[in-house]
Amino acid sequence: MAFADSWIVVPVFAPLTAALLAFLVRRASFFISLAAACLSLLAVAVLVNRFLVNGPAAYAVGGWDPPLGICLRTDGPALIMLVLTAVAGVGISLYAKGYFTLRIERPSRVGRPERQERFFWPLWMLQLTGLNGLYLSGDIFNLYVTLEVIGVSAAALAALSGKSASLIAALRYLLVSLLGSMSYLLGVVFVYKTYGVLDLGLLQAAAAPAPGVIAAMALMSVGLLLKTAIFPMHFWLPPAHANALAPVSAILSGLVVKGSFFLLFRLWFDIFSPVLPAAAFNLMGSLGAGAIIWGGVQVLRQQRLKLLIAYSTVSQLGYLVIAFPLAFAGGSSQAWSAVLFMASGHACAKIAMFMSAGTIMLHAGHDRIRDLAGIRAYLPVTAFAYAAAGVNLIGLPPSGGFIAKWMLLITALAGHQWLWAVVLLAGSFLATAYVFRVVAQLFVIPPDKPVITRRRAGLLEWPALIMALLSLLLGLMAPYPLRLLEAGQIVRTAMTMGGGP
Amino acid sequence: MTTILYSVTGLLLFVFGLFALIVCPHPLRKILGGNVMSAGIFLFLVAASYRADTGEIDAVPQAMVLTGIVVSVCITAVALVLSTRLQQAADQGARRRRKRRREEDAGE
Amino acid sequence: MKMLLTGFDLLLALTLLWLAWQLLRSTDIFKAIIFFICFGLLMSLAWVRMHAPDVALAEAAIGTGLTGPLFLAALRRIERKAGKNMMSEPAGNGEETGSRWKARNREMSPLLWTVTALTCCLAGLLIWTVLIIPRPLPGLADQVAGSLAESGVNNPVTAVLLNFRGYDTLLEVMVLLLGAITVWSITHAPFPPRVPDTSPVQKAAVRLLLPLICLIGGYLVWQGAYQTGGAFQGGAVLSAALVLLLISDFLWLPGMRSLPLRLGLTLGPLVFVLLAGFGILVEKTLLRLPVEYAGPLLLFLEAACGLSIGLTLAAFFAGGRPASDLRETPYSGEAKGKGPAES
Amino acid sequence: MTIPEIIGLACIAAGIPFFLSGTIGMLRFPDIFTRLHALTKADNVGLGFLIIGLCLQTDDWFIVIKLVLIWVLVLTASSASCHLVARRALQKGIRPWTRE
Amino acid sequence: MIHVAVALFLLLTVVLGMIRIVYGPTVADRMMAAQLFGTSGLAILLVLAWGMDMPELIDIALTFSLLATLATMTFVRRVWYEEGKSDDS
Repeated sequence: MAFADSWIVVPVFAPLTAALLAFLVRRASFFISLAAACLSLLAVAVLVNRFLVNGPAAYAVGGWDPPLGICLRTDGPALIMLVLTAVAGVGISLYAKGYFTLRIERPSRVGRPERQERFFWPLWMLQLTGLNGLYLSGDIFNLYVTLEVIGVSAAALAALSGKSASLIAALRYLLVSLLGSMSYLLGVVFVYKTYGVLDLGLLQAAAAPAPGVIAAMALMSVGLLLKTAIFPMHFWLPPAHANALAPVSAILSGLVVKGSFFLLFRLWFDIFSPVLPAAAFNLMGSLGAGAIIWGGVQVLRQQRLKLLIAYSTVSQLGYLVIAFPLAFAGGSSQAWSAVLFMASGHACAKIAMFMSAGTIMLHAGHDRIRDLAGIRAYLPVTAFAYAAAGVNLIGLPPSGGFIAKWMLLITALAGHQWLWAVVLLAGSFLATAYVFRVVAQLFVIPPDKPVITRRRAGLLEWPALIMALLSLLLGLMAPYPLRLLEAGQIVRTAMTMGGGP
Repeated sequence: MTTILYSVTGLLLFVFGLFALIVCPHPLRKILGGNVMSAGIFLFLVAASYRADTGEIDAVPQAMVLTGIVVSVCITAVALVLSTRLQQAADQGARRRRKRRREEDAGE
Repeated sequence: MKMLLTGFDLLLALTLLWLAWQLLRSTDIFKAIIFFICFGLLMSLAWVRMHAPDVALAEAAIGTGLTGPLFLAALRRIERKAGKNMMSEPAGNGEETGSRWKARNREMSPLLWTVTALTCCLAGLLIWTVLIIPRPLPGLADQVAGSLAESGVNNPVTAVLLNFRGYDTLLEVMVLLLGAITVWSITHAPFPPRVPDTSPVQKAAVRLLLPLICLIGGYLVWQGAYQTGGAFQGGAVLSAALVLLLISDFLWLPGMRSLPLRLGLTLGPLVFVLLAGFGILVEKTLLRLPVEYAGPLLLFLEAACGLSIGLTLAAFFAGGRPASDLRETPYSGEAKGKGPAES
Repeated sequence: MTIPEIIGLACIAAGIPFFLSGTIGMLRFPDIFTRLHALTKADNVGLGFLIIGLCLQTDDWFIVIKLVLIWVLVLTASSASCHLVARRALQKGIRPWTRE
Repeated sequence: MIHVAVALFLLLTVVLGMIRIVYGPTVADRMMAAQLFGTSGLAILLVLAWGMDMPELIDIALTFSLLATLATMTFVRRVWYEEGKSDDS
């Protein structure tokens, strides 16, 4: 294998080494982490154009071929998520630097912001390692280990803020993630017992309906649904995301939830799609519908901004899952690629929203929505970023969310599934309600209270704006990522009876 | 015979651990349930690939179980330290509230 | 002979299940922890019965040897802070020691009934699935045996762990380091006040056992290449030595500087990453070791990983970062200065 | 079955009652101190007989050294811990059982 | 053949000893029961080493001997102690 082939390894190893060095050399931890984030962005760029040139690639780690060794694979969906993680990684690292410098100047407890920053960087780098490892890995047990890396580092990041509310949320998050990985592991054991092979490619070839596979898929899906906080099992997400530090909430809502969802997506559409009955897809659809409706209603009842955004994550995740029956019944690969498009759009928007919420909280000192009147006066860029991210959540035309919802609606109407179409539209109405409720506070209501003086926070506002504009840009240049998804079809043709768009 | 026995025991241990993790209120007992659950899964994994008649040993499940044991001890340790810190934070809160109430009584 | 072995298995399986059930039902948390320690002991016997000596050693060293003391230390920290010293024994033979979270008498509320019913039918479903799965496929035993020669070690489990699936083990060592970083990020090591004079018997026993434990740990790490043993089991035994030092107050953790500890913690993963990079440079594939040097390289890797695993597990037992590291003091109004520079 | 193996089996058979006595003692005795006494019986004598029996049944000297090392280790470690527990029990105010 | 019978008998004594954990009045009784099971487990391992002719079990028995004492010493020094009182007061 040529030396140039080793680019596939860089997205996992750059953050890994950065985590080690950041834990050792604490003073330079920001620069090491930023360098690693940029390096993995570069590596992902190289991987994307190599993928467009000569299609999916596989890389046997340690030189041992799949049945024995582990191999890393790049295909369409994996690359979309890798690009998303790399871009979000650079954005969140910049925002975190600004966030911590501001907190260190005005600490609530002397020494606490230093502790938080010193331990944020190694944990954040390990989180990136786990995410990139999950997207690249082609071995079902290795996916379990990456899930654990993501779960433990997410719980550690959630517990970083030290308040007792966030400690309780972090402990519950850790136990839920333990429960999820254990049931996923039991699914892996059933797969190994029925097929005797761990590699995803070989499993895909050997996928035949057997009782063991149904049990394995049920256990794995329940575990991953628990970790992705889909409707009935979302109780742990709002407190964990709302009580964490601002950059940590952005990481949790934007990237961590997408990691376990991507694994669910790969299992359902890539590996075991011929094995699963139609009823299973409809069950997933109903879970998604429940998440959209129930989450949307809950969002309207929240009084705190960060809790509002956390509950909106619960409702938006419903969109990702409601696409399962559409993609299966509709037959066209449109709904299927819309899922990942929606995931990346939602990630950028949610990261921008949590960043702006963090900036508002730093300046206003609280995040009660009722008292946030007139933030526009002294934080214009942040308010605009929040509004732009809201546009993507609602799904108004220029944004990526619009493209994804449009493709889902078309598939639903083509497949005559009126129920899912109605739920999709209802979700958009609920999203409009809760976005404009906050935007009204930020923009429209004239500030009647004294304006807070301190404004200079350069590194805090621009990353939020960039991520919000990215989610809008995603809609404008939709064909490129969609071409990436279409080019990467390994098995989709087998699954989709109808032709592509 | 031993394969069936240990597989069934492993699954029952998984279910016991699951029940404990969901039902018991004390954080320590939840973590104990988590450990019993992972022990059950590993027992089932090795039992699934143990063939008493041919007697040869499949090394891959053993490597998986080793990785699983190390990962589960790491999660247990983190959960224990978290629940200790949680208890400490709760006590500090209680002590502060008691002090404030005492000041209010002294104030009246 | 067969009859006796199946009898042994049956008794072992039933005791395991009884212990797990007692673990749930016992009202007192301390009793549950002791049941958990016995559960770990019997699990090691179960692994032995299934011809998996490596796993038995790991379960004994990590599952019982370290998790038991972890739980005991955590219980004391939680109960002591709960303002009720549950361990205090009245004169005479003492009576049942309840704990702060006295498990309320299990009145079977309807919710509890549904949860029990659901878990029972889950168990039935799983067991039914297991019973109808046909003969298990051969698995990967022959591939492992086939390429054992080039792996540089002749213990199949270590070969799979370090060479064939080395990427898994690298991520797993990172999970351990992640656990250590998390424990350090949450609190300082909660240490009981130093006891004026520890009992001479304790000191003599620890002084006698310590070299022996380190010897056994090193022996297990070295032996990993040939028989049962390896970085994890050896590391766990080394951590037992460190825990003994921590207990008998030879090592006074609050006084330790954090940099050497951090170096020790990251030694194993660092060597692993360097080896992976070395694999790319020399063999143009990640983690691929040249066949003739595979043996010694793996041994060096195991030694480094064993050392850092020992330190990590001892850091888990200590339960936090050294006291001198990143102190946090309540904000005193006008103190605008930067936080005290940590060591 | 050579002579040393027979003697070995006899030694193992001789060690078993001590383990039984350890357990029965732990169940029957009235207080912690007498139970400690019964418990260490199982360690040193029961295990000692067992190890002598097993040593006789093997011809590899390395295994014999390991077995003796195990026995010495168990002796020192369990006696030290029993002393510590007894000392702590006294300190905690648990009075030994007296026949009144 | 004899070895497996001895192992079974020792396992019976371990199971018998569990009653002490259930009813053990003081905390120390339970801990000492765990200590006894450490030694009996070690004995079972040694006998099984000959019964199933797996010489690796002797290394496991070696680790067992350390771990039972580790748990007991942690119990004495970190669980069952009172603040400030020295060991030999």
